[in-house]
Amino acid sequence: MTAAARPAHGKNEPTITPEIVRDHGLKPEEYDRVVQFMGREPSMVELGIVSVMWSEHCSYKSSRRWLRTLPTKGACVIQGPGENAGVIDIGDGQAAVFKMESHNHPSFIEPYQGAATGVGGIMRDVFTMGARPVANLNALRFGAPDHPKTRHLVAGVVAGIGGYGNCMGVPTVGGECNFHPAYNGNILVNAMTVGIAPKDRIFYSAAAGVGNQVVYVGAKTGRDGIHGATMASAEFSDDSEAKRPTVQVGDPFTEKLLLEACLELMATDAIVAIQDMGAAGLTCSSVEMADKGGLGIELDLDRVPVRETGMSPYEIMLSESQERMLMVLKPGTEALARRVFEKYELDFAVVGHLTTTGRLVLKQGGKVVGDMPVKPLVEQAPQYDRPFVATQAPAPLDAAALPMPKDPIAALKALVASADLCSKRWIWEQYDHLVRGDTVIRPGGDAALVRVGDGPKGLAVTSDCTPRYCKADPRTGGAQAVAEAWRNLTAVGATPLAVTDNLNFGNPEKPPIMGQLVGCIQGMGEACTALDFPVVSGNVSLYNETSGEAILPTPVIGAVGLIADITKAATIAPKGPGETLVLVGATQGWLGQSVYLREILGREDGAPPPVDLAAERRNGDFVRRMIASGLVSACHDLGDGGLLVAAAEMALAGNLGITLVAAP
Amino acid sequence: MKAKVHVTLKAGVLDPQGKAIGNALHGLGFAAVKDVRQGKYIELELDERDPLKARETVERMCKSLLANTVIENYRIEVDGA
Amino acid sequence: MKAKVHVTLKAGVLDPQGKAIGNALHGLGFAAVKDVRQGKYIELELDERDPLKARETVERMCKSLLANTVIENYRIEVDGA
Amino acid sequence: MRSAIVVFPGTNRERDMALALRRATGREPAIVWHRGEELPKVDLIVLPGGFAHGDYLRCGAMAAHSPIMAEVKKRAAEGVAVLAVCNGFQAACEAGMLPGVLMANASLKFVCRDVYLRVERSLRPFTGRYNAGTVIRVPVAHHDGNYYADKETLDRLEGEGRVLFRYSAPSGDLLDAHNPNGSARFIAGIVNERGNVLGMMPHPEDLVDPVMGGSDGFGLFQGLAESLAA
Repeated sequence: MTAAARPAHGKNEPTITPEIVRDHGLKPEEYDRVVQFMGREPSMVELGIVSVMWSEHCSYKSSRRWLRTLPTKGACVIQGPGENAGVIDIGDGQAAVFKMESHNHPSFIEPYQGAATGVGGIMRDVFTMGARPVANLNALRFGAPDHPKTRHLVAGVVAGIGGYGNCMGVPTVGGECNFHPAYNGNILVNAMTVGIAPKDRIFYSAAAGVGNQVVYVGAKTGRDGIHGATMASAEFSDDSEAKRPTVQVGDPFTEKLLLEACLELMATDAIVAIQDMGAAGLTCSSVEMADKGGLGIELDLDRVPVRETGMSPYEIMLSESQERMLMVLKPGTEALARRVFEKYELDFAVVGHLTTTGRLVLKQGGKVVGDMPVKPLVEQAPQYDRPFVATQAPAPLDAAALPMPKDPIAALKALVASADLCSKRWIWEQYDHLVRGDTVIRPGGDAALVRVGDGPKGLAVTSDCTPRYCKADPRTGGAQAVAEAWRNLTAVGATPLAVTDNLNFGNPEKPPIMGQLVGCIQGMGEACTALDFPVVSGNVSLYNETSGEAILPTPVIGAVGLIADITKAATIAPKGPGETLVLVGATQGWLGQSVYLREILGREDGAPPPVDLAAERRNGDFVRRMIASGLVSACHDLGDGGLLVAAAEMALAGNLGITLVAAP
Repeated sequence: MKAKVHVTLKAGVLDPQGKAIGNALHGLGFAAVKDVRQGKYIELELDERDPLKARETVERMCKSLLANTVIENYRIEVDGA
Repeated sequence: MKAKVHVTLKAGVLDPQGKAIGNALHGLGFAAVKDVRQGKYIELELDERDPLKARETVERMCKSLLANTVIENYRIEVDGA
Repeated sequence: MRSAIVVFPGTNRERDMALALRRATGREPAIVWHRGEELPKVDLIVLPGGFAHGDYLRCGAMAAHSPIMAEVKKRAAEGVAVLAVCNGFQAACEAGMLPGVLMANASLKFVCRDVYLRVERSLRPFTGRYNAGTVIRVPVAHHDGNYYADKETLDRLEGEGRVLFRYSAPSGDLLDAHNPNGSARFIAGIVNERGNVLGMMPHPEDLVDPVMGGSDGFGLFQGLAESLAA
């Protein structure tokens, strides 16, 4: 490591002060490690690059140590965590590609654009791997319905998800939405996309071929979305802070063109590697591509299509403008690729090439403005083994000690009118859930079902989590989220295959919050292992906390299953009078942490219901066999609100009455 | 009393509509077009005679509904104030 | 050369946006609102120095794209013309 | 019957339309990009659903100026049948092929659900397979489906029997609760003077298969296949 001189830098580059280092989210000892592997003080753009690569979002530094404990292998798994999305085999030479991501903080600041760009980002993660997106889901958590901001946030988030997803022509077919005061200051907007790709044409991000051209495609780069660490860089550009809106604005029209252009080019074999520019845009994509390929990469920032003048290296490398991708092309295919992108009127610019140096070299105005080793950016990313305090699960509640409701039907009415259990038709009718003409089971059921190609196969998709269980007992809550997703796929007759997840938690630097994260991951791991339900991708969102008040621990599970014949699928609607209702599984009258306890008795105590994974599997396999045999007219998973609410939901769906007979 | 409000995107904020309109105009042969920005123009009829009070009311309307102050600026014109 | 275009709905033409905004404002307690009309405000940057030529070009843009002359009026402002 | 589906940048329902046409005709419709591609000789041209040009400025405004639209208007003037659905209907109005305008839904919200349509007239090649007065169930999926035209135009449309579909209750009654977007006189679909261009907001192509929830929309495609069989 030669101690290279600090490269020429921006116009008025300050010396790096401890405040600037702290503003970039780096601890003093971490900064020392940077100086060590650089062999000198970093320039501002180099510091910015490290800060983003070592951020929680890119490096998973607080959670990686525990994420490794999750099962990621399985018969159907083609690609587990580590790429843009997970890939599983669904037979007939096809693969399902899916992932979930969160845009929680931006959505609180600007709900429409925050949610819209969240949907746009997750779709890029899927089609960057060569998959045509076929279904979108979203898991939303808002504050109390009567909180002053809630109405505005719900309206903006739902309109943003619809505005982006509908324009892209990808049906939004499922998800969840619930409300709790713990989310008053921190809403959760988790978006999931499922795509389908030919099994032998999956595209990865590992760069290959020294000298190959690195190509930038999609929208132009602006100053939007550069993270809080921009204060230090404000002195660089001669414009004031107002010039740098931290909110990214999505352009679904450009992304629709980007989707079609990428899939059209992917039908040829021009592409060696491709990665979407998500968090930290050009930085993450170029570094990860080079690292995975074991190569270096040289970028000429003057050739990056920009939509503003005088952008500094820092701003170009850290900008999070939307709808952009980075590709490595095979030699001689540039003209073909350029023609495809010009057909769709998209920017196409060769911005650099691959080298053997294993270094990221940035040039601007002919001068080197950044020169750093790639490997340490990825391998020396900090990894914390944060101290944690396990949550003490409360004692189980004695149901007999609770007052019997005077009028169970009145209680039922209160439950189905509650914000969490009421019909969410008012939300999903704002989403186009029919585009592509493949939607077999529409929103509102246990799982959505989307036909694959011309059928008869179908993909079942769902997203599940019961945050109040996770707060009371993280381990049980984590297991329950996986079990319920597994059960919901089974309820439509599908065979569960694999899951993605979105782990939303408070500040991991607080041991009790870290204890929630550890507990939930352990519970998830046990359930995924017991149910042969591997985790193939996911996202972690931490620091969801305002003035010390953290959200409920919310490990959302996004699950995908397969059904061989969509005409044999089950829905929650009984088909006619005279049908017999059969309850599968033991009923223990468990009321701890129940919606009944909260909505009717105003209490949130007691242990959550235990999860018996062996019984879950046994009952699920039985129900699936019954559905496949054609004996079953309707099937519904019992969740929030238990038997009474589930029966009511079936009756409403079938426009029929239901008589429940208590055991003698 | 009539009030007029212009709501426009803040500088630096991406304007997808403006970009698409610009491309379409070029497609129609209007080569002279260098940049297009699209905003909202709202005309309000108010049951209010005092121009200053009217301006103050419209200011509150802009902050609470008419403009998304995170990414938009607004400009108010009231006859006589 | 900067040109500004206001595109507004002709009198009597249905204005769903304006009506909905009016209802929302009433919902927020702005009782003084009697009528709301929402139109488009488009700012164009033109590579053209002659104001008269600029206005003539923008006129053609409005007729061919920026306004649907069946239901909309347009008003052009060009510095110096 | 040979058909062609026009694809603008931002169109996203050409696949649904192709599925329905393939089911009804057994032939693969041509998919034609809006610029630089030849519109083949066909019996039916379809302007499908989507968000052409992102629906920016006005829905269909920029699509109406696409290079291919001049040829589509020429063919329509020569009598070739044109089916313009949702975004296609908006573009047809902007291009002057059909009267009136599609404004923002009265709710200002996107709406995607099944609606009921009363067939006002059995008119070949479009509604030949339906009897007047029949009520069919098809989905809508749009943000700007609020049909508007001045009184004279509406009166002429009705007088000349050019309103083919109205939003109605399952019973066929015209009730506001069953008007998904506030369209004038519950209008959901109209034809031009010559009767060879149909513009409609609902998506019959999304309910042509019982497995997908219903097939009331299939009659439109069967009617087209029969009337336009080359």
